[in-house]
Amino acid sequence: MELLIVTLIGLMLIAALAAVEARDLLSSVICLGAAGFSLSVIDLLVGAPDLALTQVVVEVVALVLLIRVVVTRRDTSSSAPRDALRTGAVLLAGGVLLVAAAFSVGVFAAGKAGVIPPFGQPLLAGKGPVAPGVSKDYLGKAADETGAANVVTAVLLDYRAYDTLGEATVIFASIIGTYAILRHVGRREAPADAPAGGAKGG
Amino acid sequence: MNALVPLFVAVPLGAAFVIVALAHAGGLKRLTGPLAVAAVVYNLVAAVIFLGVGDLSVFVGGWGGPGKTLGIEMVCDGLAKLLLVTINLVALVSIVYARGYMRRFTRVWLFEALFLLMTGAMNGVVLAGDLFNLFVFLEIAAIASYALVGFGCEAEELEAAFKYLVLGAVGSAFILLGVTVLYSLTGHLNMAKVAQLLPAAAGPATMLAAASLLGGLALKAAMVPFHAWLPDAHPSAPAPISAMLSGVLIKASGVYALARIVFNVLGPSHPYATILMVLGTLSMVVGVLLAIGQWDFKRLLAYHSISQMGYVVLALGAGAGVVAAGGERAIAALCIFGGLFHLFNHAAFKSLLFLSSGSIEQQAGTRLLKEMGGLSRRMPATSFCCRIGALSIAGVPPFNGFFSKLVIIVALMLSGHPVLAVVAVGVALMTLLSFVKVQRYALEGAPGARSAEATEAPASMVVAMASLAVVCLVAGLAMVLLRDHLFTPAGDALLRGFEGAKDLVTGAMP
Amino acid sequence: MSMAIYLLTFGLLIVGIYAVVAKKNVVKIIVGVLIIDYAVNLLLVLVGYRTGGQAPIQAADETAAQMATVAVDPLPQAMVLTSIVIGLALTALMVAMAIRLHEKYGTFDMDRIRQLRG
Amino acid sequence: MPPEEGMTPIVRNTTRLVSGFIVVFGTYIALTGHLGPGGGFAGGVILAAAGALVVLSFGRRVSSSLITEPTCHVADAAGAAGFLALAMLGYMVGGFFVNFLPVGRLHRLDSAGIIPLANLAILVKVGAGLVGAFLALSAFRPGRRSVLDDGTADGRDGRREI
Repeated sequence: MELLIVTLIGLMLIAALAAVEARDLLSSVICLGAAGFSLSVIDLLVGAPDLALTQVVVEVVALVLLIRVVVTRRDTSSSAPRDALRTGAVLLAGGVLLVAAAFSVGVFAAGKAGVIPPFGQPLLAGKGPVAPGVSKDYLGKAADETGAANVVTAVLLDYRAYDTLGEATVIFASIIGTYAILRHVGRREAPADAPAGGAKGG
Repeated sequence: MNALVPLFVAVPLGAAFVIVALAHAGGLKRLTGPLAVAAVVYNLVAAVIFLGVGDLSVFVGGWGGPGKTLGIEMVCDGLAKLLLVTINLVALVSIVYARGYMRRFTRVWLFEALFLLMTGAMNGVVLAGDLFNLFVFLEIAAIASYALVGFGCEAEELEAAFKYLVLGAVGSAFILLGVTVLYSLTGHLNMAKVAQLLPAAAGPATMLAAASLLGGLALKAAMVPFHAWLPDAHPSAPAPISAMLSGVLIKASGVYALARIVFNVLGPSHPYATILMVLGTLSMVVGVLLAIGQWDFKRLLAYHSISQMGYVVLALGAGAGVVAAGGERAIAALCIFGGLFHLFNHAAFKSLLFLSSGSIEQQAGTRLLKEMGGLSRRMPATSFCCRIGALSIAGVPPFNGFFSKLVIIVALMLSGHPVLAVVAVGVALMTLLSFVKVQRYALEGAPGARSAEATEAPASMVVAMASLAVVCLVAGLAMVLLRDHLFTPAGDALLRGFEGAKDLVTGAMP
Repeated sequence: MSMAIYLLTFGLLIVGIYAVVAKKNVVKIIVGVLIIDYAVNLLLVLVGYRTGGQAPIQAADETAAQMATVAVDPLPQAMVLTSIVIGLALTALMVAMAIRLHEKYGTFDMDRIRQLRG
Repeated sequence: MPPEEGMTPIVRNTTRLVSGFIVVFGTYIALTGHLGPGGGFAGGVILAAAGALVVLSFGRRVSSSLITEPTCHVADAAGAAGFLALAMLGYMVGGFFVNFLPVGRLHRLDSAGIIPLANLAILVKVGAGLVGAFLALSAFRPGRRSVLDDGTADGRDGRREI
């Protein structure tokens, strides 16, 4: 199981690298799709069918959008990185991040306090130094308190429905923003001589 | 009163949804503007009324109470109230100003809807008592602002918006990474619960979480060295949005969130205090140095935003340092008062300056200081307001900027950072110098290439600017009154640290 | 093995950051932002996994107490769902901006897209 | 292939056959979100995918008789407002987002109080919103010449007239 997940994350990593380094933008976008679909398989493996489903459909829509961008447009940029300095800086920062992550997941001090619990043993499983968190209550009470068999939905739309209002608003804002960005004419050349308050453009 | 807390978020979001529907309803289209103004007026009135009420805590959906924190908590304490008043004040002024300014733009209802989404989301950010909820509302505010920066749809604006979006998205990802790690360590998202459980889980992972959160939020606050997006994004937006971005967005989603995380979640310890002070000092100095050479008025103002936010973060960091060292509470309180007072003042005068730069840009047709000149005769009201804003930011008595900078400098001396106090004085002098240049080239002198035919801005814009000018003057003169009723409760909310974090969760702790 | 899972996830994050910072093509930058998104979402869903865990959906012949002993953590899943939505929202906005940038400048190359002053 | 024209009859007929099923599937996914995997968001994206399929295969000219941008705007706003209205209705029994309907019996469609209604609102919101965004994106045609073409691209003199 863990081996399968490691393989899939490795696949995501390779697909991501290929997406970043591909010469052709279409291949880049398709490699990104490969990474996204691997992610949804991982979701399925770790007991998150809701996520797997959502990830797949979102991936499809995102790919359709991205492919429409690249497929008809002439691209004249070279695939070389911007400059050596930036690449060096980001690799250095990445190295620091990786070392910090290694410390954080307990490569150097396994099983001690203050590291991210080992994979497969979250606080919920009750083996860490801290008591199981709020999720224990969600799992135990959701059916009685909300009547939803799917605890993820119960959390999403009842216990934490306020977040979901935020989520709906995010997508609303981005769609409104997309309309705003896609207006052909942002502002008229000359000030409109319409009376105050009545000048709402079409 | 508890029941009314969610309305700070619900009313503007609801108004934004209704505006989009109204825009397609024929004759009702005219109502979108008044509706937007009405929603913001409601929020401001409610925010002022809430000042008279004690600290409130609401569990949305009723999923909380003694011993359980299943739901999302909204916390309306002193700090949240201060930010609510600031956000909604600047929002009201900006939306009134936009009634005149946005006339040249097409499809203004999109602007109004996005504006309300951004305002409502900022209200949500300052009311959030839950880490993930904080992140979600940060994202709404950010996404609305990305679109608003590019609202003019000109090439430069789109490029600035794209750059802003990409850096903002990376910052958000790091904030979510930090939240993830904190969740994996404590099993909770409620800020007070996390604060309570975190000391037991101290270790490398906590440091990683703190670094990601501080880095991401510093990016949102445009602290040097994470400031690259701000000088492009803020000037590119329409003027009322520049005022909102510089006036409140970098505060609500940057500095406020930084202060909340450091003081109330991670706990004010030495490393965090040092990080805040380094970021603050760097921003203060680098921002003003970059501003001095600018000839583009809006870009100059944007660099000054970085510099002035540096003051706020430096003061908050000094306060955290005093708390961490176990120093006198009064000194820590003074540092925090200075920081928060400057935050409020900066919201007032920077918005005022951006609004006046917008009205000059619209009437004179230029943003370059060298092409202006003699505007005090052509546009007397705008020039008068612009001058008050410039005097405030430059720290000239009796305007508000003088008092808050004075408090910060005194607090830095008292908290044992005389060198930083001297640096702060130096930066204040350079700020003054930079705004003498603005006065000299824009308002005085012979009419420039573009300003000779400029006329005064429409009434709604002048009213908006004048009301902010009044705020600049009154906030300076009524400092003691404001301190007792607005800033001391806000400072207390921070100073409680995680010692008092359990107060945030009313009776929820075992 | 369990540490390798987390470290590979961080590796994915670094690949995304590399694309955003060092690449100059608008589409590559978008790809980078999405990879960063994937990495953070993946980390979030991984920290909620419990060995041998099943989906947090109560079956008809199961009590809540039984499920609570075997199910994976539902809260990170709810967070990831929100995060995926935010990712899609960002994608839509970035795609719109990329189209406009290409229209205005005729290229996806950030270096050739004129730099703003400063 | 310009989207105004649409695609070959084979594609169109296939779309005719499957798009109905996709819509039904999306709605099913949304309405049973509290019983199993799924939810309003996933369902909404599936609806949007069906919309995108119709737009792509039939072309904008035909599809505009089915669905237009203003319709999408209004449905989008209505879905979002509906979700907010559900939250506000909670004030009847105690507060914002309080579940005001009976939780019912587990595993029944009418269980879980407001959750199915909330899923429905999100389905409408996300579906309409994304179809609208897709229409806007696919309708977008470059309007003016690019900056690089008229030689004002580099140098500061190319500043736009304000």
